[in-house]
Amino acid sequence: MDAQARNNRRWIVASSVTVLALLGIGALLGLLIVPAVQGREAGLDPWTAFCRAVGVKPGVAPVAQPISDAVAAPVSEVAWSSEVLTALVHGDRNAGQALAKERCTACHGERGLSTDTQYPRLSGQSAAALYKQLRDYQTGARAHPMMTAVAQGLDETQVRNLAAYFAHGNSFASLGHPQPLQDYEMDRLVNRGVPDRGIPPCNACHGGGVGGPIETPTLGGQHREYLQRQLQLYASGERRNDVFGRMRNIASRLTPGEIKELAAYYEGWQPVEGELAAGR
Amino acid sequence: MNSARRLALANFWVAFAAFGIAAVLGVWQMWARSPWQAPLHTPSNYFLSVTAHGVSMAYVLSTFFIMGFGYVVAETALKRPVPGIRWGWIAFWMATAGVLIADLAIFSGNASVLYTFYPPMTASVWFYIGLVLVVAGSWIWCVQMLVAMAQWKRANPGQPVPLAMFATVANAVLWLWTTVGVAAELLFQIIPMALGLVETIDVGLSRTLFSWTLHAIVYFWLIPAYIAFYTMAPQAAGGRLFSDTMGRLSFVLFLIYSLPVGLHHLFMDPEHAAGFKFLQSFLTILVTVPTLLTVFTISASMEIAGRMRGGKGWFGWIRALPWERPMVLATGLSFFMLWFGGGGGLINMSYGMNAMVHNTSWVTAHFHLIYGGTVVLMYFAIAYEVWPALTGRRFASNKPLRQQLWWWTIGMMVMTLPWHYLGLEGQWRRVAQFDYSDPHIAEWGPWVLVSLAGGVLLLLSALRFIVNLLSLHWRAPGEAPPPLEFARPAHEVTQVPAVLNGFSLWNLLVLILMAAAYGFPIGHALVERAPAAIVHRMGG
Amino acid sequence: MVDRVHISDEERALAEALREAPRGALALAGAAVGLLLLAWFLIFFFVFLPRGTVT
Amino acid sequence: MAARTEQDVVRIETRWALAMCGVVLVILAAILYASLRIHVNPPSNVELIDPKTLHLSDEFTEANLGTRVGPDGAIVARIVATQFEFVPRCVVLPAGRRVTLRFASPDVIHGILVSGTNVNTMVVPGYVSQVHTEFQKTGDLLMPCHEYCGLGHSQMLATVRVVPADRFKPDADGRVSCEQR
Repeated sequence: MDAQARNNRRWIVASSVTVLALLGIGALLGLLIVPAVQGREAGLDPWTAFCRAVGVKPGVAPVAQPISDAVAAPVSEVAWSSEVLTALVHGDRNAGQALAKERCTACHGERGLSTDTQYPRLSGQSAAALYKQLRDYQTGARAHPMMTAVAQGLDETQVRNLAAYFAHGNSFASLGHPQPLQDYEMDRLVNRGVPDRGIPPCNACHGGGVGGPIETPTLGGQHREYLQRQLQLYASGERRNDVFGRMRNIASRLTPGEIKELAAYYEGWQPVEGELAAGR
Repeated sequence: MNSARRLALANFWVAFAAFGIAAVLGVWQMWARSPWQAPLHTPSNYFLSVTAHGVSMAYVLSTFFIMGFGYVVAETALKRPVPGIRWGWIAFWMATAGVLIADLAIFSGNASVLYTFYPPMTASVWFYIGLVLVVAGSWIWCVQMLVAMAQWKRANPGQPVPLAMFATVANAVLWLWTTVGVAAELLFQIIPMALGLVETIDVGLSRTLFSWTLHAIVYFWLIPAYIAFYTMAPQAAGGRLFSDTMGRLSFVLFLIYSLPVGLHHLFMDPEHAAGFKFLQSFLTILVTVPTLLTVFTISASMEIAGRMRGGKGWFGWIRALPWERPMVLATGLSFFMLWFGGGGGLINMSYGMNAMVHNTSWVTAHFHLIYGGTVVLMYFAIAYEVWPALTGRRFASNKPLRQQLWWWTIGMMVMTLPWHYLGLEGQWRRVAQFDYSDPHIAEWGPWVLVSLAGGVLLLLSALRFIVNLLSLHWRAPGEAPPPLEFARPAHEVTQVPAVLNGFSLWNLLVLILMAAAYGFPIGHALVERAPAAIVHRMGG
Repeated sequence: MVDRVHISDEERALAEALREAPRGALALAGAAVGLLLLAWFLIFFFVFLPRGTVT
Repeated sequence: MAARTEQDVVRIETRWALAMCGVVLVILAAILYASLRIHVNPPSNVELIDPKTLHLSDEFTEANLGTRVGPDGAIVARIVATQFEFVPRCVVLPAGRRVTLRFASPDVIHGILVSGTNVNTMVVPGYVSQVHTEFQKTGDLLMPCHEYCGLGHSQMLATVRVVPADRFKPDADGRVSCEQR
């Protein structure tokens, strides 16, 4: 063991001991001492305080965990899951087409291209949006003299097939290429957002491929009257099946003039040739 | 300096090309955030730009510069050709292809998920494939560096590895350790999600795996600057390195204490409990020690140089230093910014104190100062130092180089000081458009304009830098430049302890530290599966 | 870039320098770290704590 | 203080290293003081909740959001952070009393800070984020979402209205909302 080998060993031992000792002190402080001392105030025994400090139990050491006795009172009961979302992508369009001929085209027109403005156009609409509205009609989260009965007459697979079928129409334009807006105020509403009124840009959710909420409907090419009426229903709170009131909060901040202009803007959205506005 | 010359130049130019583009985007973003109307100012353009700025500065400028500089160090310090040059070119072309693929995804608007790409927001799969290619390329570089040192040690048994190479290999080891986190996240969670194979993702686990990488990656960027402090600044100042041993110890401390500390990026996250946050805050403060050692060791080295040039008294050596040399000037300016950047870091890591500044402009100011300032300024100085050796020509004069370094430092300080103040005022991050009609936010307007002025100066400096380097390629080859030399220690080092000449012990200690620091947090997330979130796809 | 002083001059200048080094650096680095510590405590007491305790 | 030999160098460097360890210890002591004496922690409540069925849950059902004085007397503000607004947009909390803010997200990652205070937390889908604090200053405080959550991130802003304790009057059901003021 010449001098250098002894020196090497000394370095190895010294560094290992220091690193492990520091690690031990850090763990001791963080996992035992701090939680135990903090836990005393909330009347917690050290074991519970340790469990909270490690993350096995909810809560932080020094404070008792608040309790809630609220009871769920949801409006829309649609909960997304990978099972539903994959089913919508692989829905049976032919079965959907047959079913649509039988129950939907009377009002919504051939392939969902309704001409009567009180019935929304369905062709090219997002599959998730169609699925959610049909399920909301089924559960009563959304009510309509005719649609409630029609929806309740469908089972889960029929709803998925219809959504998949209409989603693959191509009359709606993909909003991936927003049209330039001359009116600065409208451009703020649609593309830039109006922070002083707390209104996010419409295209933050309704634009194409923007990672917004799953059930966001495509608006391009929809009847302006239908869009206008839905915005008014949201503003008055009569329509309440938007999760956590997103659309109710926004619609109630729009002036009637803006509602009309927005509805006209999105209806005027001409389909982009050759681009299949497939549902996402 | 021949076999690796063209490979190093190729890596440097990809780095500085990305840097130039990102600098322009950075200034547009400052303009867009200010009360003045910027052109093309929409949220989608803004977040596209922030993603491109982040990816270019954090992944392209850094990784390619480090690879290029590694080749220069390996060739010059070890005085033997870099092993596997063919592999070096494969790595380069693979990484460059990755950059192009990722940029295409970003600039087509399909990848506005920022450079941290936190799920469940999901970009087009090409964005992630591009990043994977860059990381894979850098892994090849790491192997080359390890092989180079191993070959040298076999050829020179018992000799201390030159400090510059020891530090470069420490950086490669650190990079191999830290990319495990983001590679696992990309491979097992993000890419399957982006391919559409799954519709949900465990967000907590993904953020934990990314935090594994998120801190040590900033030390991966930082170590080349410290290599310049230790081995190039004393040489440029005409002095000697005060302590070679302390240099090795600092790089070892960076290696072991920059890895088990990633949770300080998740202090405000609900997926981890206070215990492990405190442990990693405790370990984070230990990573300040090597920097505090370096500040003294390099000041002492500069003092030796200053006194050798006749500096007298306590601080006479400061005036006596050759400030006209870019490397010396850069070291001084870099240390000045390190005080502010490091100080900001000390606040961020102090456990509960992070709540005061998390996701505010204070954090933006911190990483612009410490990476954009301290580190990137040394990237400039290193480039100025090695460009003559790479191109065979001398700079006509140091004046434009010094000017560029001053503009960068002043621009960075002017941009980041208001940010610190605004961060404490509550200005939050990544905002495409502030509501300047809100009285609380209106007060920020003038300060954002001051930051914009700093940004414009930074852009001028960035463009000046690229022109400075290009000018060397155009100049007629005059007198051959002197060969690149690294600083010698004040007292010749004949042998060093084995642990300061290799990494086997440190790899073992890192393994133990990572198991202790991340074992439970990741294990707990894997065992007690948190409910998954639905994927939100951006882009086509 | 390094000016070539005659080797023995450099060795002599180095030995001369080492006689006084690194007291200047100790003072400079010491002051910088001291100021850093002071700045940290100023922010801790006068900015962080007054903003309220969070747990 | 001269550094004539390598031993001198190592001695000086060691002394400097010890001084730096002292600096580190002093900062650590301050952090420990804050943790042990006044119980400062980053928000670290590890509590799971399914984001996909958040709107169907008991605690975060639409009707239960906002400030409520619980059966145990605890003042809790429950806020959902969703793309691109907080529900409710404005919560009322009393000054000078311990309050708890609980957040959850049904979609992507959000984050909140309350300007001028140390209230700050990420809101990650899959978890309930919880912050216990005591507001000193009264007034309307800014609560923006500080984590990128999509193209509407810049408009995602809420208000925390801190009122003097005596003007914090919960209704029969223990709820207080900004509209009532």
